[in-house]
Amino acid sequence: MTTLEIVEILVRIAWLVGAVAFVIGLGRMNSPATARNGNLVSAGGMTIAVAATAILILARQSSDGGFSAVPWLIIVAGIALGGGLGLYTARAVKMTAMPQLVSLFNAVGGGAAALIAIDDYIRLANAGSHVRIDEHIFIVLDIIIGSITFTGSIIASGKLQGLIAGKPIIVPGGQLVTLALAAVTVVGALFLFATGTPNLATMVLILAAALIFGVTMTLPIGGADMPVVISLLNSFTGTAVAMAGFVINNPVLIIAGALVGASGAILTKLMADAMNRSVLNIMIGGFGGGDDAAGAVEGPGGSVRSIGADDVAIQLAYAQHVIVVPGYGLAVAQAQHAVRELAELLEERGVDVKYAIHPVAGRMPGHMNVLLAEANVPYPQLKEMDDINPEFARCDVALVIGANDVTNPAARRPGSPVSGMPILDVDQAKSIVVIKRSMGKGYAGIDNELYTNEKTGMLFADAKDGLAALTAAVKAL
Amino acid sequence: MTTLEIVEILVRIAWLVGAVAFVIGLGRMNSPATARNGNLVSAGGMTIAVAATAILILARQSSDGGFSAVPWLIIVAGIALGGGLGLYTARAVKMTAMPQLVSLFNAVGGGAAALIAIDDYIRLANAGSHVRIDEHIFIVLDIIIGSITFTGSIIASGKLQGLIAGKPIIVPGGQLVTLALAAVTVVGALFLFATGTPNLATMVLILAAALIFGVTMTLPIGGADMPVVISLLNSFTGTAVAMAGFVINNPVLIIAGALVGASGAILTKLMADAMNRSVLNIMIGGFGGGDDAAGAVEGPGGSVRSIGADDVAIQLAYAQHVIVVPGYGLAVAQAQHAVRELAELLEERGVDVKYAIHPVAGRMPGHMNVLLAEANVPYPQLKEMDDINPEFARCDVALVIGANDVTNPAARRPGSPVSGMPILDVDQAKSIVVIKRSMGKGYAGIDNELYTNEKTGMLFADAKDGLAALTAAVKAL
Amino acid sequence: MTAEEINGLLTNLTVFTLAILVGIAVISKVPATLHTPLMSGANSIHGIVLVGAMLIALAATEPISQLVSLIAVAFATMNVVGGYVVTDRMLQMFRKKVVVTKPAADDSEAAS
Amino acid sequence: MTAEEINGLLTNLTVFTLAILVGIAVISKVPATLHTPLMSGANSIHGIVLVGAMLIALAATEPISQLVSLIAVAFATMNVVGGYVVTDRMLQMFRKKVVVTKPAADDSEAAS
Ligand SMILES: NC(=O)c1ccc[n+]([C@@H]2O[C@H](COP(=O)([O-])OP(=O)(O)OC[C@H]3O[C@@H](n4cnc5c(N)ncnc54)[C@H](OP(=O)(O)O)[C@@H]3O)[C@@H](O)[C@H]2O)c1
Ligand SMILES: NC(=O)c1ccc[n+]([C@@H]2O[C@H](COP(=O)([O-])OP(=O)(O)OC[C@H]3O[C@@H](n4cnc5c(N)ncnc54)[C@H](OP(=O)(O)O)[C@@H]3O)[C@@H](O)[C@H]2O)c1
Repeated sequence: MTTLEIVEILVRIAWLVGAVAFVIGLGRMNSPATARNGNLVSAGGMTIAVAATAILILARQSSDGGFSAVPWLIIVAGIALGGGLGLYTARAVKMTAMPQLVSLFNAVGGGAAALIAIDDYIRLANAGSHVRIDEHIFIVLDIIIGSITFTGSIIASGKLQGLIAGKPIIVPGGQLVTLALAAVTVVGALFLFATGTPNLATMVLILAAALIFGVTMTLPIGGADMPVVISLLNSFTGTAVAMAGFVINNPVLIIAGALVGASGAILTKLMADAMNRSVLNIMIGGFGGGDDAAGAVEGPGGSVRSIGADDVAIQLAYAQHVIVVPGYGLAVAQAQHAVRELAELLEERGVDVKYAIHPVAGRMPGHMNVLLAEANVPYPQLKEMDDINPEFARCDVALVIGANDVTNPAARRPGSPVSGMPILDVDQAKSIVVIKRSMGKGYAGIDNELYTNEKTGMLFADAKDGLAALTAAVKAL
Repeated sequence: MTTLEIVEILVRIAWLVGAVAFVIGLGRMNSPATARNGNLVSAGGMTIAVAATAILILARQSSDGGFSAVPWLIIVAGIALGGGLGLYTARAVKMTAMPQLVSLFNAVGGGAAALIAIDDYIRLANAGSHVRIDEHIFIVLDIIIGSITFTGSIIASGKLQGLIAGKPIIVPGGQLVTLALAAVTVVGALFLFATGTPNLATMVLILAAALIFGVTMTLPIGGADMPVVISLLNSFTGTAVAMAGFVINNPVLIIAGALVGASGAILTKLMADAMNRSVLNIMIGGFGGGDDAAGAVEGPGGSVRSIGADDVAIQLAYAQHVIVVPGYGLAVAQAQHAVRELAELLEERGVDVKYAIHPVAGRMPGHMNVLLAEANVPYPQLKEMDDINPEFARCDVALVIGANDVTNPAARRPGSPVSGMPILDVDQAKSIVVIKRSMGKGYAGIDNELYTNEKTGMLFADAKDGLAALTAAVKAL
Repeated sequence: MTAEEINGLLTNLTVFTLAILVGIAVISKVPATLHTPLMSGANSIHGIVLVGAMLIALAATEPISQLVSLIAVAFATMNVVGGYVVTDRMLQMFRKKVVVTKPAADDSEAAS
Repeated sequence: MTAEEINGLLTNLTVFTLAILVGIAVISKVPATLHTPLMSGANSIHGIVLVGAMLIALAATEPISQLVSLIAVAFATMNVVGGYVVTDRMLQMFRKKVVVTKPAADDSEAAS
């Protein structure tokens, strides 16, 4: 055996080790205690796989007659550029902006997968030789899926960042455009498979159609559904990477890609389930999407009692048990530190404060946990829905901050968009205070009868300002 | 492509489908609701894989110049013989004898895997050609692991069946024999690898050593540890089958074998954990092993109160809540129907009867569930340990039937062989009745201070006879 | 060994490794009640060795090979058939329990 | 396609299928709290496409191929580096919570 053959074998083993590390890492991310370590194991696997590839490239070059600088220039420049950008943005991003950043990383991953197939196809076209049907299929699938992921993830990221309007953007005839684009890709692909000769023009057409399809697919979906969409696109990227593995016949790309493709699909389903929606329903778009969704025009069905910060401060300061119910508004207002401050103040006065965490409060699963953790809220005070619900009946004040749908008793009756979603039993509390800016609706775009409950006082304010006022008022007591 | 090539490809796909069915089936067996369906899915996969193999054999024969009867005779005779025997024994066996039957099926599976390597090696020896090191390794591993499984499983089965004494059989110098056998296999294997030429005599030596090793490994282990041993041997067979897959270069054997090897290993660990033991500790043998283990000679540390069936009947009939605690003795006496009869009689009289199921009561995990289910005890009456423990304090009579270690309060203190094992809090009950034949010890071979508790009355009888007497006495009231 | 043979071996090892990972991941959190049926179910699966036994029967020309493959086929089939049937019997118990007895239990619950 | 090419394809498909099974089995019962970090962790893993990008950079002789592979390497590295760092930051939150605040929580528990 030549040296190169030996290196090739060792590199294949290293890749397999990397793939195993991915699986172990992902497995350990299943539980909070081992999650961080799992991520490190996965990163270790990645390091091994990449280092082995570098060695393989060296070995191939030296068996081909010596070191050539250009590929190394490309690799080093690319790694420096991408690594620097990735490192900087990942470090600099604020906690709340993480989902859109993850989506951006997903976009470039999908883009890279598509580029591998594009490069391969350019080579085949230059050679002009016959393309085997299976090669053709994997190349086309890689390009289509990778491109959809690329533009789709960028749009999703933009929506979450607020650069693109979060509400569903419905272009008249948009469905037709989407259908036409799908038709172009399918017909183009079939044409390529039938002829078996590489045809760059057709491929460019398919590429363009897929890129636009990614945009038209994601635009009509409400900003609030973006986490599910991002997870779905994440699964797509995994699939595209597996296809790239088939294209360049590389086992580690196939294994890791399939792993992410499958686990991403399951995760998407879990996330959709947690919101009581189906993935299909979300992808068709149009439901909800922010504070001014359709149907948000009628006023509430009862009278609303407004309450001032001083009154609320007295209620809170002399309560025994207070349950804080955070929601999307808390995240929007970045009021996580403000709420911790108020809670600490109350605890100094001997009040028992707990947080009721609804699984889909906010706009991504675990949103409230991550947000409150950032503000160093003690972990044991965060209570899952099922644990806290029986405690509402015993609590003196439930302080709802920017949460709406997750407290809406309408969910207990059929016939409303939130029907069937389990909710926090806020209406069982002896007294209820809601901090929000207006009578604006939540994600589902429906009225909340909690606000017209006679036990409820509304403190109309931005969450951060309102909490600051409460803290000041409690201090002044 | 020739017809044969096409068939080979289709068969490979069918095998892959079979392998996927095994995984899905095993996954569905994780939960009681889907378990039976999972077993069917797995059986379906097996049918597909075997049918595809039959087609492959036909295609290979016809491309080799026509149908030959001998292989078909072998296959049909073998399937008829093995299938008939398997079907008959599986149908005829009594519920309680199932573990030993599973062990027998495991033995023949391991034997078949070893035979494949043996056959391959005979062929290589006849050809007299050089044997590649990797081939040699897989063949030797297959033969060693398969043979150990074969004899080891038969011994395990015999111990459970009572054909071989359940208690640890310690031959003087036995450890030395086992070590010598291990040395023979290792040296023989290294010799084969070094020479690279097939050597039947050495292989026979290795085979013999492995077969005897299986016996000497299993004999010293107490009968009560057999379920864990069987699970371990099951994992061995999986590994042997995977090795056979490497020997004849067959992917479905590799996949299914590795699947069982890995899941069997995890299962073994789970089972050992449930008994608060380590697998190594069990394999080294010598601990416990039946009613007359070492240390079982000293008498109990307090006085024991014996009680008659009539007294117990009165206690039971006028109780509000009765908790039945079944154990190994119930299984030995086959008293599951008797206990259900008594319970039904009590329920007719308005007594609330529940069963406290300790996870390791009996001699295999789930033993009590399977046993009581056979007698049609209503499922909701079976309570897991954690659910029932708080209820003992509220129960009038705890009726312990042939259970010993799982009720022993010594487990709560350090220093005893059962220390640390969670137990059923029988001693919290207002009154305790224990049905067993004598003051004989349980699996761990230690005294049970529950019997000297002043609340306890001992009803010395075989479990079945004792329950019959109780039923008669209750009826007579 | 040639590079090609090693590559074939590596492919088999890759498949082997992945199957091990599947096996570990699939048996994650099994209730103790199901340990025995699950062991029995896994036991049936390694009856797949029947495929190997059939293939060596095809290649068997010497009498000794024919005998060996006959025993192997018989052994493997016993593993398969017995394994699935006995597992099904075990699991039947679990199902019957729930279906047949639920109403009865509710009655007794209501009565007490 | 020759039989050999199909066999190579089948091997890749076998590996692909097994990896899918691993992916499904591994994400069995995740607490909802971990959905976002887990998605982010899976997102880093598909950065493995970097290996592919490096390999096409090696083979790139035409300027267009060199440009494409440069972008591919940069994209993939951004996916890898950014992905792992941001996931670690998310998970750091989960850990810090437990470690730093447990005693504080106990105090407040005792005080109330
Ligand atoms: N967690 C997830 O994974 C996820 C993903 C997608 C969708 N969703 C959906 O999102 C919803 C989450 O429920 P939620 O109760 O958390 O939120 P929500 O129902 O969307 O309500 C948020 C409320 O916050 C108020 N708000 C907005 N900005 C504010 C600010 N700066 N200060 C104070 N209040 C502010 C808004 O009322 P004003 O305008 O009157 O202030 C709004 O009614 C559910 O319907 C869920 O299904 C969740
Ligand atoms: N479940 C598993 O997976 C498993 C596996 C291996 C080991 N183990 C171990 O087995 C033990 C199980 O505890 P256990 O409480 O069920 O049983 P045990 O501690 O072994 O006690 C069984 C008792 O039943 C009595 N008995 C025997 N035959 C009887 C009959 N015909 N009629 C009435 N009584 C009879 C015996 O006393 P007399 O002789 O006085 O009648 C004996 O003390 C634990 O130590 C556990 O760790 C369990």
